[in-house]
Amino acid sequence: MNDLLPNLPWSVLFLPLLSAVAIALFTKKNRGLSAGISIGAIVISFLLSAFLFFQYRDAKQIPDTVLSWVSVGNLSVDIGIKLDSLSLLMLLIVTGVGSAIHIYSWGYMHEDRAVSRYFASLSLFTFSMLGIVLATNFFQMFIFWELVGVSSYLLIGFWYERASAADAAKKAFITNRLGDFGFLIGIIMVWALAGSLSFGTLQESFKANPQILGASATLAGLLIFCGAMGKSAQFPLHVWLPDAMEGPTPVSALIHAATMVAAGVYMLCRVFFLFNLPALEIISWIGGFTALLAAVIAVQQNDIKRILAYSTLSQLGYMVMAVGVGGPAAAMFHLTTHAFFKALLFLGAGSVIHALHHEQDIWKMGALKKKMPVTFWTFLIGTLALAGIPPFSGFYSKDAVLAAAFEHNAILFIVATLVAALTAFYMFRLFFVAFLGAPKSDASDHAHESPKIMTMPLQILAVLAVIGGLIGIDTFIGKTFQPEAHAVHFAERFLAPFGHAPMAALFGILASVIGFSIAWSLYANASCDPLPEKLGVLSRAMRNKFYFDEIYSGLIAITHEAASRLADFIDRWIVAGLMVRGAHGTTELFGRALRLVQTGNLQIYAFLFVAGVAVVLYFVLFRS
Amino acid sequence: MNLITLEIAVVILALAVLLGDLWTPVAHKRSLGYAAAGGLIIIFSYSFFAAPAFGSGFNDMLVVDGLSLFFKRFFLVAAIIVIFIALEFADRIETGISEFYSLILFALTGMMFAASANDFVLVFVSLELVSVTFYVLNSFQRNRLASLEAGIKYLILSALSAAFLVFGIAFIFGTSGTTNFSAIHGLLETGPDFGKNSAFLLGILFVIVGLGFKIATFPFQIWAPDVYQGSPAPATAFLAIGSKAAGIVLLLRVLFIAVPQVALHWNTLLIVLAAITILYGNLCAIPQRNLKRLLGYSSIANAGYLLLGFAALNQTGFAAILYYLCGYLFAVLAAFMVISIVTCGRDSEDVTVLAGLNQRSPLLATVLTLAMISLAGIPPLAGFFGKFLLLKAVVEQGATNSAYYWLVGITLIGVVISLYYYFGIIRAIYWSKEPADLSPVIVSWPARAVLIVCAAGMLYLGLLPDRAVQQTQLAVQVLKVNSPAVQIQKEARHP
Amino acid sequence: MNSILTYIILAPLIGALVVLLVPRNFRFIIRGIAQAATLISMVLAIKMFFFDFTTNFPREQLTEKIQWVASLGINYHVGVDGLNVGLILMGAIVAFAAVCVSHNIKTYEKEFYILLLVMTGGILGAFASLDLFFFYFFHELALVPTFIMIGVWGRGENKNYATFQITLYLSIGALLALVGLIALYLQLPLGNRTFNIIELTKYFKAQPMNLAAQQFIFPLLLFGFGILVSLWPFHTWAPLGYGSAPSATAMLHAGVLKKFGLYGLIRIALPLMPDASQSWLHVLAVLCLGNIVYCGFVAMRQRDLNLLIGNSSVAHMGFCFLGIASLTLIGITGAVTVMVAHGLLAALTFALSGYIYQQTGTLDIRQMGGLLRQIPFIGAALVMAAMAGCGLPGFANFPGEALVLFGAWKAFPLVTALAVWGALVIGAVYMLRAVRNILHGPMAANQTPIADASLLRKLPYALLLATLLLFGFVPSLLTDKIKPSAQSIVEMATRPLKIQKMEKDSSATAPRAAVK
Amino acid sequence: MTPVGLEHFLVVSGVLFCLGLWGVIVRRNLLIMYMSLELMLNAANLALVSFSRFNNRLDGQIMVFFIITVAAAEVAVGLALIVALYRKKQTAHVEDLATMKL
Repeated sequence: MNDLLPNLPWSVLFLPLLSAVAIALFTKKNRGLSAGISIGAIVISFLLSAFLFFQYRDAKQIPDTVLSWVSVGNLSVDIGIKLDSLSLLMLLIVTGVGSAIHIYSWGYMHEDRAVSRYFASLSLFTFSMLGIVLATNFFQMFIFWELVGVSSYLLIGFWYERASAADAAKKAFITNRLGDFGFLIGIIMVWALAGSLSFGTLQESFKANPQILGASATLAGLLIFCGAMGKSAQFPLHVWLPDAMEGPTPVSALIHAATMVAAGVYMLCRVFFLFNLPALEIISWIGGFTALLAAVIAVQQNDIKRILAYSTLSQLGYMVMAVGVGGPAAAMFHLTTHAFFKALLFLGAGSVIHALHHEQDIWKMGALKKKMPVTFWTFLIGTLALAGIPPFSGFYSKDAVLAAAFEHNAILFIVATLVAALTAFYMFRLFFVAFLGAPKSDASDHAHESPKIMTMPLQILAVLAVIGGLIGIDTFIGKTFQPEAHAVHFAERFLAPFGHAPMAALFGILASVIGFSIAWSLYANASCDPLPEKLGVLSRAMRNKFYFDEIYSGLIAITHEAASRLADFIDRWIVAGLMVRGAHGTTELFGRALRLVQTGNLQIYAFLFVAGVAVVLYFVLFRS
Repeated sequence: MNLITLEIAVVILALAVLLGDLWTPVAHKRSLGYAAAGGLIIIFSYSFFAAPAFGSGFNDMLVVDGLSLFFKRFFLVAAIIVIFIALEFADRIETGISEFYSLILFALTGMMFAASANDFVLVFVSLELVSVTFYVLNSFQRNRLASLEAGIKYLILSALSAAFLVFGIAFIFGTSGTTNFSAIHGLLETGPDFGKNSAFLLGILFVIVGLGFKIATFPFQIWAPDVYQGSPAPATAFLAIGSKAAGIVLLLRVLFIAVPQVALHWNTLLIVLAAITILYGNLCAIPQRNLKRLLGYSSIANAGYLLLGFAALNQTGFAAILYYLCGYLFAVLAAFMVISIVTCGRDSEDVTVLAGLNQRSPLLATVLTLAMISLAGIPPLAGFFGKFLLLKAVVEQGATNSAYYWLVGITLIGVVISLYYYFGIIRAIYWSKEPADLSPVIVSWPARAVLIVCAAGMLYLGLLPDRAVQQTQLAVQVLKVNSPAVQIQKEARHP
Repeated sequence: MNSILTYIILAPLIGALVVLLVPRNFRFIIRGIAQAATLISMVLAIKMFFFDFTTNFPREQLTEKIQWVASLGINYHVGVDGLNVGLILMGAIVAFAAVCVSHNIKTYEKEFYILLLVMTGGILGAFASLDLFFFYFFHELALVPTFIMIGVWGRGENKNYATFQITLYLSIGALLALVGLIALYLQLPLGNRTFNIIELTKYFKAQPMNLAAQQFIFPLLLFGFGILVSLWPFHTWAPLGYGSAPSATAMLHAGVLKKFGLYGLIRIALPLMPDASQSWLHVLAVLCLGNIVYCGFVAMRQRDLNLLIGNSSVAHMGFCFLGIASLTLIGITGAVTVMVAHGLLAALTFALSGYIYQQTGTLDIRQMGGLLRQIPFIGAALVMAAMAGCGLPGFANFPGEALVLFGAWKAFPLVTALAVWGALVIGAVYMLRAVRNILHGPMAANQTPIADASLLRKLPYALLLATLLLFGFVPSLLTDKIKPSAQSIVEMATRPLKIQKMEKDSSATAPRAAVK
Repeated sequence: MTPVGLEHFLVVSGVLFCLGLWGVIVRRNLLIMYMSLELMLNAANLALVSFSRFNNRLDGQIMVFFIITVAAAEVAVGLALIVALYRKKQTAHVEDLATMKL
């Protein structure tokens, strides 16, 4: 058993890859088998992860297992396995939530003709995500970072024949690449200054010499953060995430809610030691701003998935802000609970969409409580959790974030509270409009509950969303950042928020209640949205996402597009035209001009001959 | 063996062809050509089996050494192939085909004597022998105005250059008191200070004018395109290779046997002449459509490349000249052979006659392509190695005078320009737009054999250059040169 | 004939000879011979790479030397070390794939295969040669068929102009390099002259070349080789030429032959002329941005798939240049890795575009759309190629480019930052744009039904992809081999400080020597 | 009155040479051009003979014999050519002789 143990994490990592390869190469024709392989792989991964979790739960320090990938000069890149509380927790989230979503997917997608491709991509994603989670060094993280990006690309563009899906996939990938641009430079910078890429070694050297990055510490930190900005869709690179909802809904749940987008936050926590105060300050502001911006936009969205997408953005902003205000543990905690309830919400939304034959407009739903009871109740749990109503998980994690903000930055605390209120508002708006009231379309009138294979994952996730805040996740994480933290009893946990930061807890609850009440008053029985009339221009701006897409496309037009036009112009006309054709033309012209000498007239020939003799004589005899 | 056995044999062969004509019925005139070629092949082989002893004779007027023997064989090969070209061309010469063969043989004699010249008298006589026969050869198609025109242009300009040559010889004789190369060299080495005398230098320059005309180097190149275009193809071919090589060997002998001390100071002149010649030939060739005229310009450009070897002023350069000439021989003669065959029965000599040649006769197309690639100086053919050697020789000299680097640069430009028109010919063969008639071209067996020999020659010189390089290096050993670069290198080796 | 390299080089050349003797009507046999010849070459190259090559051997191995032109010191001399072993393997694989995808050549098949095989032999010979003359000779041997093949079997209206331009550019580049190489040869003293690269290296290691000569020769080689690799701003021939070339030619040239210039720079220019290298590398670093960024921008605007790929191929060369300019072990190792990886990638992309052209009759990406449904295999391969092209991990390009960027950071941080932009952002923009327009989206209105590759036809694509993935997953297969050789190159190229000191010393004593 | 020396002969020879050259360049009739060329050759002959006389060596005289012989042959061929041209084209003017150019 002990011999086997070191290999287990490798199996966790590579099982999904194997399943992806197997599907791509062999079982493309057999849809059921493909799905089975993929689901089997991730479930086994989950079981192994759970085993690892219990095996290592109390271990103090687990040494990295590494394989050398490339080693040239003083650059040595390893592919390895890092196991600590952070990665163990993330392993469970990725494989656990992932398993649920894989199973759900088979129900959701089984009619699609490209199911095999779907599951292969999903497995590839799982592999990549696990690679990030287990990474022992920056380079490995970057590798899997990119792979995650590409699997996301493949899955967003799964229905590639839809122009919108194809465009969204492209946009997501390129926006992520913008972030990765900074990330890679940051990595190179850290490597050049600190001499290592390994998290362990880096942490040691930072402990020994906090000033190791010298003057460029802030810059390096922010460049690294760029990576998170892309992956976790922070302002100003947030624009891709809402569009990414073009992908199948389970994909949105897994990648664009629970796991991949959280990778940025995970990375920030993983290398938290690297950031100095100015960098953290900026990070926290960006996080706070993103949270607020997204929450405001979410208020006026009508597409069920887009509302959830903006809420994801907003919550990610929350987490990033938490990291920025010095609460990585809070960020991870919120990440975990968010993974549960946001996956739940997305799957619930998927269930509704599935039942309504791909209708996503909440104003064409309604009255689903009777027709889809499981979906209804689980979605309600998700909403409550997200809105931060105690004792659901969201309350505890959000409170941890609020507490961290409260300690460090009053303004950000106010922003965060405001966001909490907005969150409660738009979530209940969604809930009231989509699930309650009168049926607003034929489709919603004839909806049916989804099959068991889809509702079962909902139920599992709902349970997690309820108890997620109470099972000790926060203390487990805390071990990484505050090793001396002690275990607490369940009862203590239940009331913990009121214990150590009563103000934050009170404000948090208050905000949720206010949000809920306003939503109730406006949308409890509404058949159309009353807000646009009241807010006017602001509402239109919110609906149009504050015109970020337009601004960006304008920006791209005057930068990249213009540069490419210019380069193409220079290439076509100056280099290829003027210079190359010019040289060619001039040469030919010379040739044509020169041969005019050959008049065919013998007398002129004789004259030229004699003139030539004269010139030669002159130069040789009189010039030298 | 006598010093001039080979020449005597050629003259006897020429006379035999002339006489044989009297007893040969018109229908069998062709056999005279085969007889001439066969005779030359025997003489050529004979030159290997019984190599003439080295030495000099006729009052030191004539010398047989490695260089002369090399060129004699060179001229023999050229003449053999030219006679085969003439055989393909024979139907376009109305009368006197046997005279045509024997004139080629007489010109050959002149060239062979030129290879051995060690005295300005012999220079003049051998050169005039070549010139006068070429007057006739060039204008042999008396009913074609172009041929006559070519003949007359060649006549006047050649006579003009001969006048300069003779006048130059007079001055050399007047200042040095002798016309013998060895004697002049000896006097320059030890004797009175006439090496700086401008009358003497004028004489040398006038001699260079006369020889430069033969080589078609700038500024005496003006005749080449017209004459190449107008003359019958075999005559042009022989002019392009034989007459040029005769000029080259004489120039080598004059500059580096008779007056090496003077030549050493003329590197700038040689560099400038080489550079302008290369540019002139290549630039003018760009818009050219007439095949023979194109080759005329190309011949000017190649004269420029050959001058590189002179400008380098070292043994490597001279050896490279010889090597380059060998490669040039096969390429140019192959090209003219193909042109003779392709233009048969056609008025035009435009590149369009090549259209679809690859379908009409793959052999012709392949050989012409190879010839063009070789002329363009692209591996693995002879032209590449020749240019490689020439450039190497010039760069080697670069340490003494940075002008050599400019020369290299201009040569490269010239080579690149030349790619354009050589590839233009290849393009005309393989993918010309106008669909020509695609009737197969019948190529006689002797012509096939010659073409294959030419192709093999180009490939051999390009792929297995070792033996030929050694031969050329041996041949140029008689040329004395004390180039500054060599001196510097010698000093560097023995500080 | 005791080196495996000789067999690798000779197989295609002998194949060409055999094809020459086969009557042109036996098309199947001609194809078979070509396929067999390249297969033999490839199998031998694989054997050499994985079994015969000793990874930590400090010098050239598997050498063979046959005297050729004794009077000039020219030998047929082949051997491999870390720098060229990967290139030879890559070349042999690409050649095999190139023959595989040439089945659509219907006119003058015999000539086509002769030229293709000669080109292959030339390419493999050029990379294997340890003799300057043969190094150059083989390169030219491969170059000429390129011109002819583009001219005769090329496509598009610009064919003639493209042929013309590629011929002139490459000839100029090759000639400049030739002059540089001759000048290099002449730097040796009269008695010791040799074309042997090993001897040259040894000699100049012991006795550094004087500065003036370095400053004269290095730029010749830099720009001569640079033009061959489409160094900005001498790059316009590349997209144009590849756009018009038949797939096999574009594969072999863009993939393999083009790397000759880079190989020459690394193998000859850097170690022999350290001082000049140091002073010129800044220029190179700036020019390489022209490749990476500028050509990337140009690629973004191309509407013809081949022009897009061609420009992207030019852009990728920038990373090799950057790696060379960095003059660090990491950078050079990266550059060589990129060379191998890009060779496979370029071959793959040109093969794919050739397939698409053959099926759709167009390469205008605006006229295509939604092809992925009809040609899932080719489409998937194209997506993977695009991903590899924008530096996705898992493909061999990624470790190469990453190494280059890591290696170049210390010397040129700003350039590296811009190169990262080029690698991650610009590359992604144009590659994904192509994928989006060709494969994704709704099917184009005037689309005729087209067929995916049959099982057998998939072979070349699968082969190239598999190799890309293999080196992408296990890059140490390459890097471990490259490292020792790159190390010795870097050691030689970064000696200049010592030399300048020595020159100062020797200049003090020089007058005395002259007096003597 | 100074005795007639080498210089005088050379001057005459030079003048003759230049006259011949002038004739070749300016006269348009082929026959006259050809005669001018002969004039140049004879100028050279004169120089050779005088050098020979003043150097006290016979080589020059020998050369002159060769030149005269060769010139005779040349004239024979040249005149035949010009006559052939005249027959074909009824002209002996150089301007009419420019079908090949450029």
